[in-house]
Amino acid sequence: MDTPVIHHGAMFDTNELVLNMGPQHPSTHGVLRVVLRLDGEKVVDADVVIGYLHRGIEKLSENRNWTQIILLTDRMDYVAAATNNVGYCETVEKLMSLEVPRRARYVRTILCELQRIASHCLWVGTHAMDIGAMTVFLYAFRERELILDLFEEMCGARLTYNSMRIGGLPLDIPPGWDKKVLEFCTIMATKIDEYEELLTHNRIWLERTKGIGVIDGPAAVALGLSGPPLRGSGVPRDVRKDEPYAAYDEMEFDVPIGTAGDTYDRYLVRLEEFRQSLRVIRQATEGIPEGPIVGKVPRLIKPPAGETYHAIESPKGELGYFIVSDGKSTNPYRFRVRPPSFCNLQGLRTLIKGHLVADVVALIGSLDVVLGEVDR
Amino acid sequence: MAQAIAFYFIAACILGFAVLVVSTKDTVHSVLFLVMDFLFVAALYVLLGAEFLAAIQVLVYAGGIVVLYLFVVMLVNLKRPPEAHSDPHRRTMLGFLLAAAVLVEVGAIAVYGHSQPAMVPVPGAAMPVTGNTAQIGWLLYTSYLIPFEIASMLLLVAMIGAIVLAKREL
Amino acid sequence: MIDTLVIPLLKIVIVLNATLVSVTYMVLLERKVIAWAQSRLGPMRVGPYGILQPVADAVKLMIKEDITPVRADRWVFTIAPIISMVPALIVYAVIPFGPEVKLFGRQVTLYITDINVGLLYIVSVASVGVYGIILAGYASNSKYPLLASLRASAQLISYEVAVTLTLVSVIMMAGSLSMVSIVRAQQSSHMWYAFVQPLAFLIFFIGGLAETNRAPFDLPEAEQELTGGFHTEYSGMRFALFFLAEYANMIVVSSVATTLFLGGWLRPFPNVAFLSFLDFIPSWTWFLVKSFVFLYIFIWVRATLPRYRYDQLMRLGWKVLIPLAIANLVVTGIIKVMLL
Amino acid sequence: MADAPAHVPKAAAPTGPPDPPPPADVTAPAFIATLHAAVPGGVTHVSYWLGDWTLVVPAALILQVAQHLRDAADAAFDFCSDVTATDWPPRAEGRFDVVYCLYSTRHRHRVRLKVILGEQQPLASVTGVWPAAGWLEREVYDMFGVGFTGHPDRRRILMPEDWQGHPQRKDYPLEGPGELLLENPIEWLKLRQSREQADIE
Amino acid sequence: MPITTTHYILLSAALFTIGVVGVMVRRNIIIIFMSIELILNAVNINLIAFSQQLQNGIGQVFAIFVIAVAAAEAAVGLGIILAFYRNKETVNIDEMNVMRS
Repeated sequence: MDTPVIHHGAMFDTNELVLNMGPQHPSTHGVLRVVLRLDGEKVVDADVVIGYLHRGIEKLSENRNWTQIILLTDRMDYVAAATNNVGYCETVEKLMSLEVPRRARYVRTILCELQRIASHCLWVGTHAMDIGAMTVFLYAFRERELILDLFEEMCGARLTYNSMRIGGLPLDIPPGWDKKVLEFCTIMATKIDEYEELLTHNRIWLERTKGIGVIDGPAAVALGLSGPPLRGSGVPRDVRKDEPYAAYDEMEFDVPIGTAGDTYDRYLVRLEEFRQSLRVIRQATEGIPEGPIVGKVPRLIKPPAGETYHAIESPKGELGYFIVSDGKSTNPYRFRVRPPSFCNLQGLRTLIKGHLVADVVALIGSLDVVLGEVDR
Repeated sequence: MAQAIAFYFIAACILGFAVLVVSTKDTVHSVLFLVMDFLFVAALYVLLGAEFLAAIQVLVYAGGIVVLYLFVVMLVNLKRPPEAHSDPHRRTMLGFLLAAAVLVEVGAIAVYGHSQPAMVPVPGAAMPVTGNTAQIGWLLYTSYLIPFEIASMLLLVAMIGAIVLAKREL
Repeated sequence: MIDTLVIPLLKIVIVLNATLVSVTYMVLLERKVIAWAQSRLGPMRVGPYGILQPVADAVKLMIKEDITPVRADRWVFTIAPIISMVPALIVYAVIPFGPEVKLFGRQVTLYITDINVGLLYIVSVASVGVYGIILAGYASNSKYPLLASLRASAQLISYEVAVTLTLVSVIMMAGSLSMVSIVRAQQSSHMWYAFVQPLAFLIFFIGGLAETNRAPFDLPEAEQELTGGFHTEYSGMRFALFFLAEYANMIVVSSVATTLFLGGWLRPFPNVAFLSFLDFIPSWTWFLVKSFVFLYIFIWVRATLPRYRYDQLMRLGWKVLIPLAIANLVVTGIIKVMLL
Repeated sequence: MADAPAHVPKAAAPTGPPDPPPPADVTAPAFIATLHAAVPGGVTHVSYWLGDWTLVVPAALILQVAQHLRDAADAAFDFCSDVTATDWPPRAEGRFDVVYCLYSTRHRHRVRLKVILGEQQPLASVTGVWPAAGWLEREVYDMFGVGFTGHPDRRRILMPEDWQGHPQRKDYPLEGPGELLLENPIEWLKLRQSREQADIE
Repeated sequence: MPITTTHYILLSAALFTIGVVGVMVRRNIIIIFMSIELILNAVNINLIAFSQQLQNGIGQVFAIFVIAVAAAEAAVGLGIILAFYRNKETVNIDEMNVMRS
């Protein structure tokens, strides 16, 4: 890595200023470090440095048994822990060719969508905060709190839920929980309009987000973006629709896509996803079938030798698990996560070239990365 | 009496800060002393009954021109102080001598002028306005209208010139 | 002796203390109002409803370690916060809180002094305040503060032009630079200047937001971009000085706006006779209420709007506000000449 | 490679996934045949398990295969989901499986490519085909020490620049790179300096 | 002793001299510019002192012109310094000899 050269007086110099954003910086959402090469305040080039939160989850998992790993997956995308659990459990179920009962799949769908709303709440809050609108942050956290309460009732934890088991769920939903979920849906629907009122037609917000970090569909696909950043560029790619998992094949929802591929479109896509998620939650909660919550799972989980890749749509994008089992031991031979934040963050360098320092912050927010997931 | 104390105090400050301006090594400190100097000059103007000019002095000099200086000093952040470079052609002593000569000459003129009979205060042309600010405004827009317009042209030209000079590419 | 020395000194002491106290309570007010806007409680622990929070803050800041970075320019680093605080305080010398009143059998004016270049004095003193920010950024010897102080100086100087131009149109209306005369002129013209000069009022308000580095123009201290902005390296009491200077400047801007555009100490409709029953309310109350409305709007704006980007801010200043201010000035001049 | 080589001692470490060939009743998608035709010898083994197709590709031909799979109309794998690797230390054919998970946003199908690679064997980078592979290949290099050639920015990504070893290898101790730093810092420093010297040279 | 115009003239002369010393002795061109500002201020003090003595505003009007000229001078001069610094990385006046071959 080239060492940063300090030049004062960059504004008029032909020399460039190298600015080190992070790893301790209020708006890099954790411990991301971005080394910016600036011309005045314009970004000429950037180097994104990650790894400050690397805990070796992949290596650790190769030394834990199959059930213990669920706990580790909680710690990756910690704002949507249940989604990670679902992705992992489904991959192992695929490896073992297990059938998951319909009720469990419905509850998984509800939890995944609640997590999507929670994650998007956190995103809309921090994104708006990065651009300077701080009220949205607290509004969004107020609603996220409701979701955390629901999860607390369901799993007993508020952040790292450990809410899935291979083959189903650890516990059935508490009595009356589905009513509360529906109640939450009614509240949330009005709150989304509140966020929109503050941001969507705000002139400053439009000026700050329109035309910032434009990326077209093919370029976004080539860069490996997934989730809302990809859909914001107009690519209708959603794992829930394309390769349905849990109970998504039985749900009715739309995949919102953007047109311009700028920060504003990514914002609009996520806001629409709020509404679609609510739609899915309503359907799943109202149509939740009776039945067992765990399938026929052997006492000792030991998938046959082989490898598989299974992807789900996490709030951030395509969350894939590539797991290799050797068929002999009680832990995976190779455990690999395809973290959506990692791949989306890779696009940051392309997006921020030519923009200003203030836009860097907006763009990091618009990609919605969680460093726990990037570094694992 | 109070006026004399004020004058001597302000004069001492003006001269002291002026000496610091030209003698300090660190350019930023030098600029700071210049600001202080200008503020005391403004105080002197108040003492002389020219409040409008004092305000202008602070507004234009301290709030405008010196900020410009500070800006340039910060941009031209020097790793090597220019004083370190010694030039044999430079004659510092000559500078001091010439300056001393100037001081003697100006001082002599002043003292000589003082010994002459005091000038009779000539009342200004009868003006329909009273008050320092109004008086200056009246003068500027009547007798000195053309110089005033020329000064504004000068500022316009200087502005364009500065933009041309500072802009990297047009 | 009493009239020339004691009373002015007393007034200075009272105004300075009132200012400092109101500045600290301004911080509490901001936290409370924003908390209210964001549907939360704000400070609640220290004293009932958190009203002693400023005291706790002050104690905390005073006993906090005061850190000077090793490579900082020590002297400049120390005086920068003072430079930013002092102009914010001495501006109060010319702000009229009320007219002459009878107090303890003595005619007392409710302002420290009324100089005939009052408005010019305010503008010029305020223009010195920019040094605090520039020097803080420079002396910290750190990149974020440097960037922030370059931003700040460019921003303050740009918006000063627009603000000063709006003041000129007010001066044209009033025909005086003295703050007291401007208020009296509003009384005699039967109209607050906010109604005569709505555009100037608006530009002054926007420019005031920018001059005090308030949202949506809080770029020099944009915490999401430049960490702490120009005061990144400051801690303890020196940081507090910057912090308080910002609030003191807010109060200055709202006091000036009140005086120039909202009729200062005058009650609403000062010439309407049947409203004279309102006269039992002391004049300075009106002044404080009007200023408070302004401060409230300042806070409200902060809770609502996102932040401008640097280039957008400059574009707004130079391409929108300054041309509008000049146009307003020209129109004012023409109308003034036509009507006279 | 479906069966483990016979000479492997005991049941110690496994020597690779079974990669079963497709059963008779499953028809291979058309793009595999097209690939066979376009890049002769580009696929040495086709496997189908749990609904996933896996193609084993020789290391030398990976770029051609990748190019074909991206551009061919019936494949159109424009989205590189993942690049990763698995370490099978005792395997005779080569130690690493480098796995590419591909997806087509047009046809909405997936395929996995697998390259079997020896420890010191270089592998052509596919960043030219899928820019998305940039960081993913960096991670494989960081974690396994697979040397990608033609990568525009081959640095470590998750571990510190001066980290010793590649943590995801099976022979890498779980406790970390050893106690050299704690026990004998001077030796450690010397080692580090010599490595830096070697880098400069 | 009452303060007369002579006092102001002497003060102005001293300030003027300090400015001259700065111009002649210092090599840093920014300091030289600042010394010139000191000289201009010395002139202004003189003008205003006379204005007060003569009881008319003409001296003050001239002082305003001086300030305008000073502003113009600072703008152009600092522009030149910046342009020069960009090319030569120095603000030493002795090194500013590009015309001399």
